[in-house]
Amino acid sequence: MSFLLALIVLAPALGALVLILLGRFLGKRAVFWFSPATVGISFLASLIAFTTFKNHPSVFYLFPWISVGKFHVDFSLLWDPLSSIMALTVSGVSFLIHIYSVGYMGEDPGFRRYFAYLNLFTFSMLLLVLAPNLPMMFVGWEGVGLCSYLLIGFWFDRDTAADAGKKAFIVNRVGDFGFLLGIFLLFTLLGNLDFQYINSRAASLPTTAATAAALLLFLGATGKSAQIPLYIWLPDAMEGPTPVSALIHAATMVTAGVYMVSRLFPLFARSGLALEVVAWVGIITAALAATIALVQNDIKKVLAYSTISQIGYMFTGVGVGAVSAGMFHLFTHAFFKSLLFLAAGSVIHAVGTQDMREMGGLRRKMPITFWVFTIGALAISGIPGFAGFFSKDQILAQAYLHSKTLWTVGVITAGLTAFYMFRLIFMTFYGEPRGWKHAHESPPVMAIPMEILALLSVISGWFFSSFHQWLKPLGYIHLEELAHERELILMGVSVGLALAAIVLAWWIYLKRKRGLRTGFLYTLLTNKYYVDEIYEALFVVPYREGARAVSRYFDAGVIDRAVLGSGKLTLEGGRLLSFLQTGLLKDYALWMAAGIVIALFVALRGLL
Amino acid sequence: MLDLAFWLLFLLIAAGLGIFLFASEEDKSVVSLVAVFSALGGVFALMGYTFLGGIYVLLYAGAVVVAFLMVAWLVSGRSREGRSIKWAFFLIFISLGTELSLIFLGSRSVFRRVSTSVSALGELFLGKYLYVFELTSLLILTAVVSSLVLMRRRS
Amino acid sequence: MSSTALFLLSALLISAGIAGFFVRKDLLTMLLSGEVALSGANLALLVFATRSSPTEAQAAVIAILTVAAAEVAVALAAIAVAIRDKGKATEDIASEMKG
Amino acid sequence: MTSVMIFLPVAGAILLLFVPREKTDFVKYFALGVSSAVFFFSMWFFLNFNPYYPFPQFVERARWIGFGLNYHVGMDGISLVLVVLTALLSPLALASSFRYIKEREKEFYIMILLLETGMLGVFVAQNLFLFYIFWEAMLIPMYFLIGMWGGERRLYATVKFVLYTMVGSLLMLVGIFYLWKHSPHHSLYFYQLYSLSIPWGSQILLFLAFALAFAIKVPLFPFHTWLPDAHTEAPTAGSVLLAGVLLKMGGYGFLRLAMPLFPQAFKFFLPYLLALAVISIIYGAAMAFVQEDAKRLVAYSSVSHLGVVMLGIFLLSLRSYMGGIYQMLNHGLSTGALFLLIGMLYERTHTRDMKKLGGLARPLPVLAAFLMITVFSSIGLPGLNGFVGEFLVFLGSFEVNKTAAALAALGVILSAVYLLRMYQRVMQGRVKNEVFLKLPDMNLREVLIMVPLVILFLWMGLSPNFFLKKFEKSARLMMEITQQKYKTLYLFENGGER
Repeated sequence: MSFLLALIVLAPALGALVLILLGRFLGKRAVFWFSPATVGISFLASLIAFTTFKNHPSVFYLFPWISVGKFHVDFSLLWDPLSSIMALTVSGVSFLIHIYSVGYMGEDPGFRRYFAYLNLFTFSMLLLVLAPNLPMMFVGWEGVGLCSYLLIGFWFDRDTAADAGKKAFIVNRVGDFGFLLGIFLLFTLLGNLDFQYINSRAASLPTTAATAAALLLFLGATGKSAQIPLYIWLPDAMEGPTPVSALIHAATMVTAGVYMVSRLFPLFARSGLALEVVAWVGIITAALAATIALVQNDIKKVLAYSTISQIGYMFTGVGVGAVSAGMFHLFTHAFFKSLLFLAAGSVIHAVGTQDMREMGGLRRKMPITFWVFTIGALAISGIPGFAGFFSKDQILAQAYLHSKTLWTVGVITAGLTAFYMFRLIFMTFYGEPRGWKHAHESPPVMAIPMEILALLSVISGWFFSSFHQWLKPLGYIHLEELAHERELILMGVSVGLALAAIVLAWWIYLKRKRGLRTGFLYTLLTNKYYVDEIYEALFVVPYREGARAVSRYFDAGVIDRAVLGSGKLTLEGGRLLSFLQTGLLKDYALWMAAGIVIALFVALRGLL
Repeated sequence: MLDLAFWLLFLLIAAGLGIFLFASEEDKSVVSLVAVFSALGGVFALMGYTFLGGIYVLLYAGAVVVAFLMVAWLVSGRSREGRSIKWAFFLIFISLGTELSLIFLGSRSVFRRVSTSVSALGELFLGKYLYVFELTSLLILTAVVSSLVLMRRRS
Repeated sequence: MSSTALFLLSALLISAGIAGFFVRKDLLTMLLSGEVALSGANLALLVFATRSSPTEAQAAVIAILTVAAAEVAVALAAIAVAIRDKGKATEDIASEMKG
Repeated sequence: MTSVMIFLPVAGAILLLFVPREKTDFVKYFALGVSSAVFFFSMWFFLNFNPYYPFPQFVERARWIGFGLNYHVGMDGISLVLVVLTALLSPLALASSFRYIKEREKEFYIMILLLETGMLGVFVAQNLFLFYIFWEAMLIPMYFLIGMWGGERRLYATVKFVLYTMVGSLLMLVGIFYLWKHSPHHSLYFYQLYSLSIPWGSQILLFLAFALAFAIKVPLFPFHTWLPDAHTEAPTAGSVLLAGVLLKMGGYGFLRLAMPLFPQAFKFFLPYLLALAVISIIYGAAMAFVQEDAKRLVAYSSVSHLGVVMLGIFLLSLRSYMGGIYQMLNHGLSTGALFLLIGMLYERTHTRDMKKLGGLARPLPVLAAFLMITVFSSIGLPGLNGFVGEFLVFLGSFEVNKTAAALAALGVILSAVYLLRMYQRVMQGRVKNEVFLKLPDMNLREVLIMVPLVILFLWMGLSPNFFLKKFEKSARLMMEITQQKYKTLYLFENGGER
């Protein structure tokens, strides 16, 4: 069994290694076949493990890593309901996206490098998901951060892409700073960093310590899952190739934060405050991101803000105690959001631009992409029958039980989600063509993965109850009961809002042909509440200018001058004493006479 | 009688030094030293070191001062006739006279406070202090040679 | 003619010699003042030795005199050179050693 | 055997004297041979080292000048790993300058070999006098290396470097005299001196003297201004050895001498030292962020990384102490690699000003890949060596002093900021100067230099226990001595000498 698990993780790693070292000698065909195959193997292995392996949870030891005194960390893999679900989703989606990338990145000269990084990413994500303790998870955590840096900045000769990659890594690093401090605090508190040990001992921790540790870890989660305050890097991350956005910035990496919180749920539960923070940060991020998405004109930016918003939902789900609801939304979101990105990718691939104002009327030219995109949009808007409906409503129901305001914000955001999704559809697929000359449907190698994902985003919604049962053995999985008719009312409200939003979008963007253009609200939203500018002014500029000033005035000015000054001191001292050397004999005789007199005086002082 | 002579000489030395220090021309101050040294020779004689007294007068008052006088005139660049020459000779004559008379008195054991004999001195120099004697002679030789070398016109 | 009087005379001679060295500007008299101070020292030497070993004191004084004579010889040569090269023999002719 | 290893380079240098100047190739490969021989020697020691015996091993003693000033060398765990680091970096630095140094090659390689002896000597010396001799002797070749083969302002830089270090070590010499006078029958053997009880007053002064000498070498915050100048002007090999080994001597000096010899004074000055270490981390990172010259940037990054090392060593928790030592090795490798790469870059573009460089990943993909791996190792990416060291240091220091650890951990962010910015400005974006597009990528020799380093990055990142176990016992002993656990050490040690 441990061989199977090792295979899940190491297959993509081997793929990445081979591509990096021997990439030059592999032909295009070989790479296109080899790289998806490795991820395929890992998907099959996790499928087999998922079906055959029953006695959860169990840790499989591979080899020792660090051991200093009582601090031991080993390379081992944990297989339990939570990690099995994640492993399956990650490897599955990654496999589909690898196939899609064959079509999308086929002509790009750097395709070997691209597939190597994609494999490396899958390896790091699987490592993160299957890690049995916090340091191992941190290895995967930073590994995915590295791969997102490499892939965002893939077309490095474009300055915007290089900046975006650097920004992503640094913002993630800020999050990881919190994550690290959380790990250290937990180590000093408990002495051992295994998840099972932490969860079992969480109850005995003092509340303040538990809250501090939980909040620090949550800072790391906000960095990786792009929540307030560290979400600014995700919109810029759209500089990377679209399949990368689909895989990393929709399905897998950004969900790592949710997975970590659900993995350490007992610790968060122990400090009630931390859970509240998680819930509220989640819902506020969801609302904020949804509002921004309303006015974005870049198709990928819309989807990026939508991802931030949906992850906010997941955090809300976990925050109100419904871990299974949160995780289920993560599960379904992985499918329909990656579908939306891939469809957007095929549109961009066909039309060559990402700006929706230059699209329109693509329905006839790209029927498959259109239908697949619509399914995804329906799923995300929470229309009954599609996956989003089941998972989002479950979260809203649990949120309602937790606090009314949470629910109201959630429902409104759901409405906004429906609005901006269908605004996107109407602007790209309906109306008359604007700006693009010719468009062609994507080749099968891109179309098939989209169709599979479309299928999944429909049927995956129906398995919530079995999903819930599957997670039960974790112990901290429970759902409050809601009176049946109350549940129906809530459902009715949210579906009604969604439909109303769709109609509104239809009326604005198809009937009147032009949306909101001016006004204070519009400028505020298009500039993303000026958050980037605020961060720049608050952190980046003072740090850079301060460092430059210190470097010029303090480092060179004070310290260096002090050092050189001591050198000059001796020179000046020497010059000072040289006035004694007048060159006149008489003066020298005078010093001598004076010396004699003093000596005599000192000698005779005893006698007198 | 002895003290009177001593204080007389003391005054003479003091005057001489006074002139030496504050004379406006160099040769005046140099000449005044003749008096000082010969008076000092007298004092030695009074103390009983008649031989030394004699040497002092001959060496200093005679050779050294005169040599300096000559260089002094060399410095001032013109031979000095006129009043100062006569004045100088007069002074030299006076000091020599007093000195010689004192030596005669000294030798006649009137003031014999210290019994010294020149022969004992000689034995000392050629006996115990032979090295000193040879060394000083060597020193004088080098001094003469070096002053000759110094004075050689640079080629 | 007590010994203290002689010491007084010796002290007078030495201080006059040193004073002379600083007061007079021309090298000649500075050198002579050196001689005066030296003879003051000789006098003191003799006075000290009157009781113990007069003849040795005389020998010592004579040795000192020879050294003084040598010194005068070299000094005069130096002054002559100074006169010939620098034109004058005052104490400020050479200040190359200025720092 | 230890003495043979130390003096092999000197012997090589002397033999080189007889080789005629024109035969540069012979000179180069001979020097490389000698240096590699030293490396294999150190490998032999590394494998035959008994990790469970904390006291110095491979000890060799001899009467030299008597009165306690005798020749006494030996290696415990900590010295061993540092010796291996030196023995590894020297041949690499040597090989990297084959094409870099064009005039007076013979003297250059002789200087490198002499420097290697000096460096090795410092780590193996067990007698304080011998330590001081190697400590000073190592300055001379460094002076010539920077002075003769450096950049434009090399004289200014080298004189400043030597004088700065000299001032510090002279104070230390005074300290050594005091210790000599007060040590029983004038023995200057380290473990004998550790059991010496020194009155409080003089202990404070002595600690200050020693601490200053080592703080300059580390360099800790206020004493660092010589480092950027020395690095910008030094030739590649000089920079690699200066950053890779010489800076470790400061840390080594602290943990071997300043702290155990004067434990009370060390406890008294601990808060100030911690403050300096934390400031160094943040200050170094901030300064590195605004540098225009790549080498100055790496120099300031060394200030920051060594701040982490010193934080670990000062806090005396087992994890942070061993993490500090491990981070010394990591810093030696990753900064050495950075300097090697910048040197190779300089050989091609003849400029280090980042404003002129850009988009070089297109013409130089292999060099870009190596630079990326090195940048991520020095940022402390998990899986590579930097992470293990930094993680242990921060973990350990968090147990002892939370605020210092939290502030120091900020360095994690700042190091990513300036290193990625450097990578972006050099490698990514558009090529600013068309000539650069036709630059030749790394040749076999250069790749062979970088490969061992990258292998070590991964090896030390993935299985650190292999290295940690070697110096764990010795580190524990040094910590216990610094915390005054043993009273009379000499008797205890004498029995177990091999």
